[in-house]
Amino acid sequence: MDLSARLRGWALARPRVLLVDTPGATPFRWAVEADLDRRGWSHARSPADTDLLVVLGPPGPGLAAAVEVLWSQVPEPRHRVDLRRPDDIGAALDEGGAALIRPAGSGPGADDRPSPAELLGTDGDAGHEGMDHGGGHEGMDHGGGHEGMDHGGEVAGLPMAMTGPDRDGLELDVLTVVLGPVLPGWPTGLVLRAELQGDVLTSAELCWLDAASLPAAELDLDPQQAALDRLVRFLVVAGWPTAARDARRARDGFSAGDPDRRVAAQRRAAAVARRVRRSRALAWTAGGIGCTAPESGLGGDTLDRVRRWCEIAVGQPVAELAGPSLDEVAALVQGAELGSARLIVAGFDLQPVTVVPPSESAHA
Amino acid sequence: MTAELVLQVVLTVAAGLIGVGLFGALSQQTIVMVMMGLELVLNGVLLAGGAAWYFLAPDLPDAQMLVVVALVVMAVEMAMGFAVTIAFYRARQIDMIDMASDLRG
Amino acid sequence: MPDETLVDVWGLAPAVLVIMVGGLALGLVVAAVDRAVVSGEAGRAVVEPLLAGARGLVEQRRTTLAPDRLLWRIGCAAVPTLALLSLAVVPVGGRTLWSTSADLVWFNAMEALLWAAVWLVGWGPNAVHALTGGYRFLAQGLAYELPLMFALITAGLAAGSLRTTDVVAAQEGLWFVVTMPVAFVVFVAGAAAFAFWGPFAAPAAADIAGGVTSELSGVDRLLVDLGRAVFLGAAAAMAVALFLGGDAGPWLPGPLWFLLKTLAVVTALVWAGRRVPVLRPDRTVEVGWMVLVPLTLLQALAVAVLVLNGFYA
Amino acid sequence: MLTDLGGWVIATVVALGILSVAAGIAVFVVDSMARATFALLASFLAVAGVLLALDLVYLAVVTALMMTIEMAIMAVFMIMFMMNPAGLMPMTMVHNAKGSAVIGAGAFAGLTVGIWTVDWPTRDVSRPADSTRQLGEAIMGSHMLVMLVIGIGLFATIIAGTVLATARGRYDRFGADLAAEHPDDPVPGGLPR
Repeated sequence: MDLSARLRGWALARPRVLLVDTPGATPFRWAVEADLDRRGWSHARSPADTDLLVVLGPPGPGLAAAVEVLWSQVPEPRHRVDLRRPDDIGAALDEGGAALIRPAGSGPGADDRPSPAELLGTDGDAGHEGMDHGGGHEGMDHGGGHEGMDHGGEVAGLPMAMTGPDRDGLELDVLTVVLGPVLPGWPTGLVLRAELQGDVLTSAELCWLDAASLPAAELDLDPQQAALDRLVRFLVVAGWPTAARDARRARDGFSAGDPDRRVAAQRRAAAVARRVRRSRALAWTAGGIGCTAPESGLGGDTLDRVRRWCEIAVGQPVAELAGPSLDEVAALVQGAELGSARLIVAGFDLQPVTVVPPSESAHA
Repeated sequence: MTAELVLQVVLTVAAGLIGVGLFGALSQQTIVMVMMGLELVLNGVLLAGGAAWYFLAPDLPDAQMLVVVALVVMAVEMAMGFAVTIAFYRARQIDMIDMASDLRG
Repeated sequence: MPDETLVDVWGLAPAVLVIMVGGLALGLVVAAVDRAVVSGEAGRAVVEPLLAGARGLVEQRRTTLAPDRLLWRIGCAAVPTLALLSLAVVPVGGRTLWSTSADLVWFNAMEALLWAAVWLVGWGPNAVHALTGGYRFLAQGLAYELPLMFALITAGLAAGSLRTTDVVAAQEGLWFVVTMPVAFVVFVAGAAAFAFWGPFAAPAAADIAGGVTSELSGVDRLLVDLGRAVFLGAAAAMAVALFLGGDAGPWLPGPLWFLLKTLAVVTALVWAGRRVPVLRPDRTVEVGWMVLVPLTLLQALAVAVLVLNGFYA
Repeated sequence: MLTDLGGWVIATVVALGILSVAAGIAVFVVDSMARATFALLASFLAVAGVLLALDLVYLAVVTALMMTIEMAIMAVFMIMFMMNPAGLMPMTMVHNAKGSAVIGAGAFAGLTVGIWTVDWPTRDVSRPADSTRQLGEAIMGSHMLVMLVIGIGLFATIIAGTVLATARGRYDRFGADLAAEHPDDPVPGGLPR
């Protein structure tokens, strides 16, 4: 008994944390991430990977529902921390870590799993959590297309997929997936509803959860810090943990009051920006995707946009770019493979703010 | 146990594989499943070839060559089978041999 | 054949135990080096993989909707098992756990069986991201498999034997890395690819929320992560045996040299591999087919010519 | 006596043999296509195990290697083309099951009768020290013609398979007059072109 408790305490000494930030909680998230870095607690990639679920700020109804789904997918031992104010981060995380070690009751069983119908529900904001199982095999199923076969129907509560015309003329099955609202490297609340054939997105639609209650204006953030934050997220999606770590440290250094640390942060930002800008491997793997027409004012391809952030991150002046509308981004993602779609979206500066009327945002 | 008895047991297993494979190849409707039946038949050939080498003629490489040829036949059968399946499927969205019977000249 | 295997020397159970413990230690080393490079703090790097292992023991297993539980579990258990089996033909101190006349093909076969295992890990949970990861592994696998095979065969060609102890013995005069640098680099890169680690981690990348590992928790995650680390370590040890002279070296005893070289390969691999982002399979696959296959064939041709000239005799 | 197989080796061979046939039957019994594919793989691996016990190391390992890769690819095709890959909606897709069963059982019965009635020659011959070397020398020596034919056959298969499977030729990629500088591919590859 004592032994198992000790094993538990030892195993969970550095829990993996899944952060869910609400719109407008960006500086708050930075503070929490800095604290996590100090503790050496790593970020979880999926609910299955999570020990500690940390929700920052009060989520809207849609996000709250999504967080509930997500929570139901986290295996025991688990603990959920709801942080409301930035001033008690350290204590709250301490408390969360301690609560994790305490033996708790039963974990998520079959009972509290939301029904598939509920998850895939047509209710617009139901928020099918992005890393959740959306039905993989069934998606690959041939629902119809064969004479004399039973069309459609349900399997294990999930609808059968139907075939559709595809790029390679193979009539692959169409699988409807919902990516988001909580995915590594993407802004929380961003939801991509897409149809997949193989791993190619054939149709895509982007939206924000709780679109009605989003803040009216962007937060007034330090541009360097904001650019570094975008860089962090992009590098996470691109699978470059060392560079993402350096960019995150640089970003957190700028928050410090101590001038020495700010100088160090500036140096670190310059180093990581140089590394990212000059990386041939990144140019090779992330170049040539998400290309936009020059007149759209969206800044070339994904790589160009990332390099632009690198310049902002070191404090160089750059030309203003128009904030893209979600529809423009969704159009770029169509026809892309799942991985490049993730990179393309991560390459844009998407902020959860109320949509500006299109007449003003189009063509800067 | 004498060598002959072991040989007979192993060959019986090979015969079992061939029998099951034949049943599958003849009864299945989808091309991929037919291929699996054929693979099973060839699996029996592999086993019989190996047993023949060990018990009958280990001094000669011929039985080993037979196994190599059986492996190559499997690879060719797989590759061509899938290529044909893709071509069929691309042309008319079918993967069942009954539906391809109109190819009969 | 002068071969006496570890089993002959120590008996079956102790030899297997030694290889298992050695494999686990190797996996721990790989995980620790990787951790140190990724987190930038070397201090706790050794402890972290142990913590992760303990976490796998106390954590609940993940359940998903309508999983193929049987195949999922088989896949998870197969990953570390295959990694340990591939270690069976790595020669330390002139001996392998078990010696066959086709050691190199054995190593290759264990890696090929990993295809099935990883795909099953992706298929099992009935989830989009996991299955995508499984498919990515197969796509990458098809591209790296032939260059990897040619790299392995090149070493066997020069030694005139598929037995790893013979390959090590053939390097007494000159390490194979000198005459077959392409094969060496391809082999090490292939090792990173079949452990789906570093730049070739696309099957388990963050852009698909961890891919094949996205739905793993508890023991399952422990097994898969352990298997990947041991595989990477086993491949590094194999690279030492095939290209870096095995345990040849002055002054120090052979096994120690072997250990040092393996550590050096692991460190170099992790250091280099973590300097780049994950490479997307759409890009790497074309390079594998269009560049590496002909390049490794040319390498084999060059080595064959050297063999005919009696260079390795 | 021809064999130096020990008692436990014989037991293993028999057990693996039974496993291979059982897995072979499972291929056509299970609903899930993934399971059918991996049952077939289990059958192959069992046969590879028997070959290993019969001292054919190279062939055993190559069988395991090739068949694993084949089955992994087969699983992809299964899921791409079959209606019911996960077996969540059981359905039967057979025709003439009874006739096929009779033919399969008949083949088995005929072969078995032959196997158990033939008086197998029990020659006392020398066993090669290394079966792999024996095979290698045969391939490169006395049986080279077989390998040459196999090589040509495989090459023809590669070409024929590609031609059948691909939908896009060079005219689709480089335009009707093959004048395009860059191929028009849905996904650009990793090489600069």
